[in-house]
Amino acid sequence: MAATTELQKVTIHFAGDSGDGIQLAGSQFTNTTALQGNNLSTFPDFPAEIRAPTGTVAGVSGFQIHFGSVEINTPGAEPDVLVAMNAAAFVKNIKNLRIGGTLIIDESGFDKRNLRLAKLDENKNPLDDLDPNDYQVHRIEITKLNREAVDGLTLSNKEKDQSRNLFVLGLVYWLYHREMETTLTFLQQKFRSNETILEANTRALKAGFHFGETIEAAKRYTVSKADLAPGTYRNIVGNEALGLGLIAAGKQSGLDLFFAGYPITPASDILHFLSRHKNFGVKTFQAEDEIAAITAAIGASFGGSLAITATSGPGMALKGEALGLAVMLETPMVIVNVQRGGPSTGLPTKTEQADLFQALYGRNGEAPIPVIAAMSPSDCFDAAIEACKIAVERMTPVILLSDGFLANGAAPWKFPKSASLPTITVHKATGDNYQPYARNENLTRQWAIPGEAGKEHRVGGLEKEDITGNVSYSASNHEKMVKIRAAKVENISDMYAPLELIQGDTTGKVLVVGWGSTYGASKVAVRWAREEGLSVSQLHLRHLFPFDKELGDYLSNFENIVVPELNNGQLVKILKQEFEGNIHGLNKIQGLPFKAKEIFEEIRKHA
Amino acid sequence: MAATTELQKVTIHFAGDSGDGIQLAGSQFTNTTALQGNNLSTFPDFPAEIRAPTGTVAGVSGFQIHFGSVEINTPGAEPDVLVAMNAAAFVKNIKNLRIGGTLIIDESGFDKRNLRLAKLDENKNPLDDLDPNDYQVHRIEITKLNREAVDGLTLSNKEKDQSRNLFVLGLVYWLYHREMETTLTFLQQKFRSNETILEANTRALKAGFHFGETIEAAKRYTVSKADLAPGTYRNIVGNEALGLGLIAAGKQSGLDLFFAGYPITPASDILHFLSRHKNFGVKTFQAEDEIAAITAAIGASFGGSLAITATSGPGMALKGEALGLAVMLETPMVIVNVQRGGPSTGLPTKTEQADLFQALYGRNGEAPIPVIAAMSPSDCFDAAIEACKIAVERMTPVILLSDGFLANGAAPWKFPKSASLPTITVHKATGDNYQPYARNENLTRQWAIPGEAGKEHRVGGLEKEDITGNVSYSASNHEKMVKIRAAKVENISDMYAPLELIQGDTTGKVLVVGWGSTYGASKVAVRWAREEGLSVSQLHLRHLFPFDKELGDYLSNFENIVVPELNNGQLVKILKQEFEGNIHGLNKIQGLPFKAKEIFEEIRKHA
Amino acid sequence: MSTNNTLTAKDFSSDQDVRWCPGCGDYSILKQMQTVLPELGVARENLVFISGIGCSSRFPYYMNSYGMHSIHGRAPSIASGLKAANPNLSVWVVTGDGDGLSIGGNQLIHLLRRNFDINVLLFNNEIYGLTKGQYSPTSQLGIHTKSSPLGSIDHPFNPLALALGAEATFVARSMDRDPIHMRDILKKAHEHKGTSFVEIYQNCNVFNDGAFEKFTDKKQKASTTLNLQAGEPLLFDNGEMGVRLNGFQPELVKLEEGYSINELWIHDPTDTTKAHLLSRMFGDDVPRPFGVLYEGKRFTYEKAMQDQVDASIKAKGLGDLDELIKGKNSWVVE
Amino acid sequence: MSTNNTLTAKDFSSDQDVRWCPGCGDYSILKQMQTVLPELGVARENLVFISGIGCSSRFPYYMNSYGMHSIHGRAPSIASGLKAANPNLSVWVVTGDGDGLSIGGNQLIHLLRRNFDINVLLFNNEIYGLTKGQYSPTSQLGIHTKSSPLGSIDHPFNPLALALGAEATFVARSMDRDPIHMRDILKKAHEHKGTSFVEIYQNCNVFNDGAFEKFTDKKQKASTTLNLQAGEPLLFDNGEMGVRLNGFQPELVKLEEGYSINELWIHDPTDTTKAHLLSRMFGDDVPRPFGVLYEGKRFTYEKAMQDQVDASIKAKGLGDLDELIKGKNSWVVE
Ligand SMILES: Cc1ncc(C[n+]2csc(CCOP(=O)(O)OP(=O)(O)O)c2C)c(N)n1
Ligand SMILES: Cc1ncc(C[n+]2csc(CCOP(=O)(O)OP(=O)(O)O)c2C)c(N)n1
Ligand code: SF4
Ligand code: SF4
Ligand SMILES: [Mg+2]
Ligand SMILES: [Mg+2]
Repeated sequence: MAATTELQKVTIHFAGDSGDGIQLAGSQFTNTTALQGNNLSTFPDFPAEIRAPTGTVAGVSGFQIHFGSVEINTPGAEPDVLVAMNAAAFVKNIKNLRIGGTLIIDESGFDKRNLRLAKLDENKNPLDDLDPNDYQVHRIEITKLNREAVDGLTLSNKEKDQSRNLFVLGLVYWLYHREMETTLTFLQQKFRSNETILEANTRALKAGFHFGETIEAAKRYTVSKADLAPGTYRNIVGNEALGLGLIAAGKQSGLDLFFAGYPITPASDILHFLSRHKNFGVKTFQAEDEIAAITAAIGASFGGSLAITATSGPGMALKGEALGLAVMLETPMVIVNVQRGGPSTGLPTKTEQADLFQALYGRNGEAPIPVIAAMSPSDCFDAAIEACKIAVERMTPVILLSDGFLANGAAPWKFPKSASLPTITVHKATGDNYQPYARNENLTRQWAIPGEAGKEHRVGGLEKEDITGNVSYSASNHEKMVKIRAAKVENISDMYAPLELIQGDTTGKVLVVGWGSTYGASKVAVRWAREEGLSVSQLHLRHLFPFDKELGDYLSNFENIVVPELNNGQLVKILKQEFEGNIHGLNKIQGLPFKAKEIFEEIRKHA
Repeated sequence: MAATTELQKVTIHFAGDSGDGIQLAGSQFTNTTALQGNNLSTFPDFPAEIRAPTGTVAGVSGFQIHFGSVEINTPGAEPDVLVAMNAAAFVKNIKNLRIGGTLIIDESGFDKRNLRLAKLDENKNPLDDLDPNDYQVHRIEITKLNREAVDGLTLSNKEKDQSRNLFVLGLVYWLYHREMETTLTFLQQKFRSNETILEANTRALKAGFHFGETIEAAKRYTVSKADLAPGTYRNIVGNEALGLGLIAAGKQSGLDLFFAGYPITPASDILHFLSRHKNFGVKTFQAEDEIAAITAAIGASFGGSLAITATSGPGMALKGEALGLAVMLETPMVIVNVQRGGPSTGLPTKTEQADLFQALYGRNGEAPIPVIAAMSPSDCFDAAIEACKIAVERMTPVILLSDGFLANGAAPWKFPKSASLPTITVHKATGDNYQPYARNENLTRQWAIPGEAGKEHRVGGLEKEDITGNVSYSASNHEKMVKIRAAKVENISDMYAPLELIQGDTTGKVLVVGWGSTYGASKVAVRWAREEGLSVSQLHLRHLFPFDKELGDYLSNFENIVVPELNNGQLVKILKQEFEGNIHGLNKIQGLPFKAKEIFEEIRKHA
Repeated sequence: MSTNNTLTAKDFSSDQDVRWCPGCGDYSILKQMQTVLPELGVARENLVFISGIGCSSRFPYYMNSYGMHSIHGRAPSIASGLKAANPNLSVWVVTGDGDGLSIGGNQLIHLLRRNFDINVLLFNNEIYGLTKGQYSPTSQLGIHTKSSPLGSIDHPFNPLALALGAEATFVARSMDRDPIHMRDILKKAHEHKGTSFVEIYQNCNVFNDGAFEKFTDKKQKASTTLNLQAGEPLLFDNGEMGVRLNGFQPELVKLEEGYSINELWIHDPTDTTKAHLLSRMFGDDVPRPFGVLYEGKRFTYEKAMQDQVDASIKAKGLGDLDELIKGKNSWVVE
Repeated sequence: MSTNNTLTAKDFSSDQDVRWCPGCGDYSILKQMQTVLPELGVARENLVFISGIGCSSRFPYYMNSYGMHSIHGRAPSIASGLKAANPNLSVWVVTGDGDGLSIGGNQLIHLLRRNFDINVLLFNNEIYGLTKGQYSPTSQLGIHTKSSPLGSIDHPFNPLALALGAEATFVARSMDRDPIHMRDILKKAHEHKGTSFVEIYQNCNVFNDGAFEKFTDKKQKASTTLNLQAGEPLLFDNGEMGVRLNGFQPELVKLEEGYSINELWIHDPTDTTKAHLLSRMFGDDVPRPFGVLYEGKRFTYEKAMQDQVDASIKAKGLGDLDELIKGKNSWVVE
């Protein structure tokens, strides 16, 4: 029997054809691992096509998980284990596999046809060229073995092969001492209406697991429970956390949640999630386009709901005009942009942070809208609540930025009790002589909702007179209103919790300032740098507009500011508008998240 | 007989109900004055309603003209003459009239009803309160006199009164020694199908003119011909100049002009103008919305036309997504934004410069598009040609910014001969092995147009592979393409004429850096400041993105940079992204152009 | 301070100055709306007017109710969101031929398909008024306007045919110059449960004067218009002429020439095919039908939406936030 | 290097790998298009495919012609601009039920109204394929999808009825599983001068498998589909059943029960009312019509546009730029 080695952390990359069920295997491994108490972070990466051409590199679907007993902030850089179901998956990923790592191969994915499709010489199996000292290679006839495992079931070969992912999952479970329980339960749920398929998948999983015993693997590994803070945990992906946050905000504000969206990758899952939870009083509206979605939300907001719309970059571009209306109406709503690779249709299934400029400036006239960003899958929950809180308490549209990496990435989440969530106070109109554009001390106007007698009033997109809200073409009133709207949004920074460093001292050589999904990679990079003794600190911005009041002070205490972004330099430009100092952009525009190493190296340059 | 005084320059403000024909009187005065050889600048200012409520301040339509024998760069600040056809027009404008100025009043516009509508005490004629030392007041029964003038024609009183504007125009013509010829010819054209109306208007004009003799005006004035550079001149408004520039660019490039637009104030006149000139091979397409307009233009561009679309802020907001596609396609087109007061519907008939951010950033992803701005009505012609030249020669969409002030403002124009216009070279695909995304030294790709055999190819909004243009999801290719697109646009500054100061030395205390329609007011302000001996220079940016290469050098040679803008501070922020120094914004957000004095005072603060 | 049932037209008039050109057909529509409202029994606080942009779209400012003058073409979606949020409101969309059929075409057809209980009043003046006179998607072919100096080459929409094609459940036509007719139609639109699409011919006396004179002019009206009444024969020309169906072909017949009233087409607004035929009576050779062309029954969207919420609560119980946050697979670290 | 007339289907196939799911109905449509093209006599360089976004919209990549895979819903406008710029091109729009009827509804109806000579192929799979399975504006009421887990409450469009309501001059329906029929319709669409609107039932075997099985399944097909041929009686069920008109009401009759073929409805695609009736044969109780439901004649937009340019040149002479710049009122300063 193989000996078991204890590891602190492991990165596994599952890769195969998009039809191979890689995402399912990955997410099952994730759930099981989470339940076994490890810390983890994942990164699913799949083609834009529903079924990209079989066997080609373009058709490879990947799922990477990084898990451990220690803190885990990124999905890992160089995998320790690569599972490659065919030649294309091998070609695409082998360069990343750590030297000394484990390679698990389905031999049947390396026949002539597969080699050709992967644009390799069909007469030369690249596996034969691997230096046995480089990797631990398991070349397994998975397809064949799996067919044997499900033998006797009345299934076509094609159907039989569809359970191969479970076979390989079983094997990896065995290798890393995972329990099969969670997945078995999951399969029972999923295939409850088809016993044969259920049986096939169950058998495949178990066969893979037991096959572990037979392979010449020298070792098995185990990864102890992470030393997580005490509490109750669950595993969560960003889009689900975001949806949960919206439902929570509905509850906290006492408002009905109204969500309008038009499907778009990678935002659609928010719509899907909410549409499954109507018993929370949630109404979901699949609109005919993004313009209809945001304007339906405006209507619902006018009608007194907590109104939300979610989209991605191209859809956001269509919402610009309506955002201007929301600014004029000063009505609460949240607009979520789950960013993806642009410009235009771009790289629809890849991640990017290139819509910050659009969020800040993508509409006509002076139309300030608060912009906040989530920084991890579970943070999508908090960010959603904060966005709603700002929107409702300050009567304004709020833009919430997420991205493809957060949307689909998973991490354990020490979730809160609902009793501990922030309260959200609705600014309802009171008193007799309602003036729609009268304001309180922080410049917020009162919300009078159709159905309330005596508060009938008209709003609209033309400039409006201060206090009364009547249409006004007065020159001085216009300037006044532009300034009031700007000041009102500026004031929102009053609501923020104090800005705090993530790591390091308040003064030093380098400050890494990130936003959004770069959080994890920055955290690791800064930790490494500090472990090397470099004078580095980390700040991470939830609030892109308006900035935290303390931001300037922080920046002024460092010699160099490094701003990692998955774009061509956007926050870095915005910072330069307002602050002095040596502000350096670190930019990656590859549709992929940062590796900690990339940030670490940039830190080195400036420390 | 009244004595004649020679003046260097005069500002006249015509004001009345929007139904009073003020715009017609103003533009007639302008044309006549232009033909008499004066320099001039105009500013029409009218309500958003087609016919705003009669007699109210909101319903006042105004037209201001500043003309002289000296250089004229703005429509003037405090008028020397105010023509007020009713009480509301008086109330709205009297505060601007220069002390010592002339006030021409239609008495019948000050009856109880009119006083009430102007929100005045109906029992107190404000004219009675005027200090006779303040102004030269002509209280005239214009309505009555005019009815007498047209007596005998078979017209209703309402119809008769519709010629009052000609009466008052005649009077002002007399006062300023203008010839009636141009207007008489114009009337003959306009009313050729209705002799009675023609007769009424002709009589009214003449009656007004002759009435001049009878009033107790102590003086008449004359304004000599301006000392303009030799050449042939005409009078032009910005939108017409822009349309002319587009037609000229079509000719210079040898491409058919295709214009698609959806009507919107203040851009519609470009569509109107072009639709009248189909004999230039121009095709105009009134689309169902702005998205259809820009995408039709994209289609026409793909089809080999010089494709243009024009709109204003809210329409521009709708074009964001398609702009991204144009960036990906790298296809030539020009998108004109004639800016107006925002946000949202805002102040549709007022001017503003608040869409600069939107032009630069209003779309998803990294989508750089060159942005240029026109700075005077006649400069709209040159700016349009330059926009087309950049678009065609560098295969890129180009955004051209104008604004409501330029669009409707008039000025004399020493127009060029077509032979002297810039050439525009089309980058047609040549050779056999066409690669849609192969590039020349300045990174421009070749244009292969449907109909050319052997160059069939597919383009689209997904990221494309370098050179081949095939769809590519490759990480490194994406980064490469984002950088190539950025570099390609950066390169465009190679095409610019050297950036030159408008006035002043290359080093000093204050540099005024403007863009767009603030040109004239800045010019006057800097001239005044220099006359006072202040160390001030003026730079004016045609190119907002990419900037002129020399810009940084200019900025670094001044202690203070003052940036006047009709917005809440946009160029000023962009400058700070790239340049150091004491950069100060001077912002006016009133839907009105700057007065030279406002800029002058800001200069003083920093000089 | 809830409004009671003794309201008058004046109670629905806001304090804002009405800013249409003198003589504009919009005045009459406003007046009829204000006049008919007291009869409808809608409390002022439950009444909402949503409009887009255009002369017509200024309508909400003049109504003493809740209202929104929104952006160009999107009133149908705003109204949908509003109605979804609060099904108890009486929601009216006011739009123009440009606002509703040009830029807002998509929003309009999807509203009709979904059948929210919203009343859409499309003021058709066959021109863009607010932008000063360009042709619209309903303008006559060949019309000379600012943007079509050589004549429009755009084949116009037939708004009612489009609405029927888009699954509308209530389709009617009225005109600014016939107050009694308009009040009747407004009332019927209000009563219909589902989206009511009402096209109102409205004269823009500044940019397209007389576009509908043929139908509104006292002298011509009798012979150019067909007043539809459910269950009644199609008569015009003061009862002297009638419409009969010859197979599919509407045929104009003179009653005195021996045709009996019994042979005439009896108006049945629930018949989709006949509604189609009526919508296509659109040429110069036939009288133009006014009234309710079609009224069908279909569930309203807001109700189906609310029903799913209610059913879901019934089936799963009112959502427990803590349970939801916890999910199905959680674990405890101690 | 102009292409000649001896092209084959293969010449229209590009070098790009086709990226639809195995079994997707899109393959068949692609194949029929490539097969029929050589017969149409369009040179490859004059052929352009414009699409929006969706699985279906990847079509242009696979055609060896000019092509654009544009943005969601806007292919009709892009094609309009292209056709206006060069009326000699053969322009095809490929769109989906989401692309063409959801986000792109406005662009589509305005294209139909204007009647550019463009062929629109709407691949209707009653689902959003590319975004992985949400219901679309043509999905069946009650369908359970990712975004409608409790069943869709959206009353769907009837695409052909909508097209007719939007003034389409050519309206047809075909299906992915009937190559011969599809080729015939593609040819007819090409031949029609004006906008040809072709709805093609297309199976999405991943997210909405079997949506049209009823019509494509060999066994059921005969009784569920009605193959329209101009001038021919409406027969189905292998000629055993026919459709006759009882007034307005299409009535299904068994021929052997004494109904003669002469009593049947003879298909006349130029009859707008009958086209309307055919478009409304949409329920489960009647066979679904396939073929050209309607073909009418109207001038094309691009021709009218070009005519105005030509007429203007004829009337005023080819524009003289210097004259235009000079304007009517200029003066000389010396
Ligand atoms: C996005 C956008 N595009 C264009 C406009 C300009 N615009 C305002 S109203 C209008 C058309 C109005 O026509 P219609 O709806 O028929 O209303 P009417 O004025 O005739 O009542 C247009 C094009 C706008 N306000 N917003
Ligand atoms: C502006 C915008 N919104 C949303 C999307 C996402 N999206 C891509 S295709 C699609 C729908 C596709 O449905 P359909 O047109 O029926 O094509 P199919 O995939 O079914 O062939 C959607 C919503 C997008 N690409 N762009
Ligand atoms: S322009 Fe026409 S539609 Fe608009 S207010 Fe005037 S008359 Fe009415
Ligand atoms: S998802 Fe459906 S429509 Fe899209 S390629 Fe696959 S089978 Fe075809
Ligand atoms: Mg109109
Ligand atoms: Mg589809």
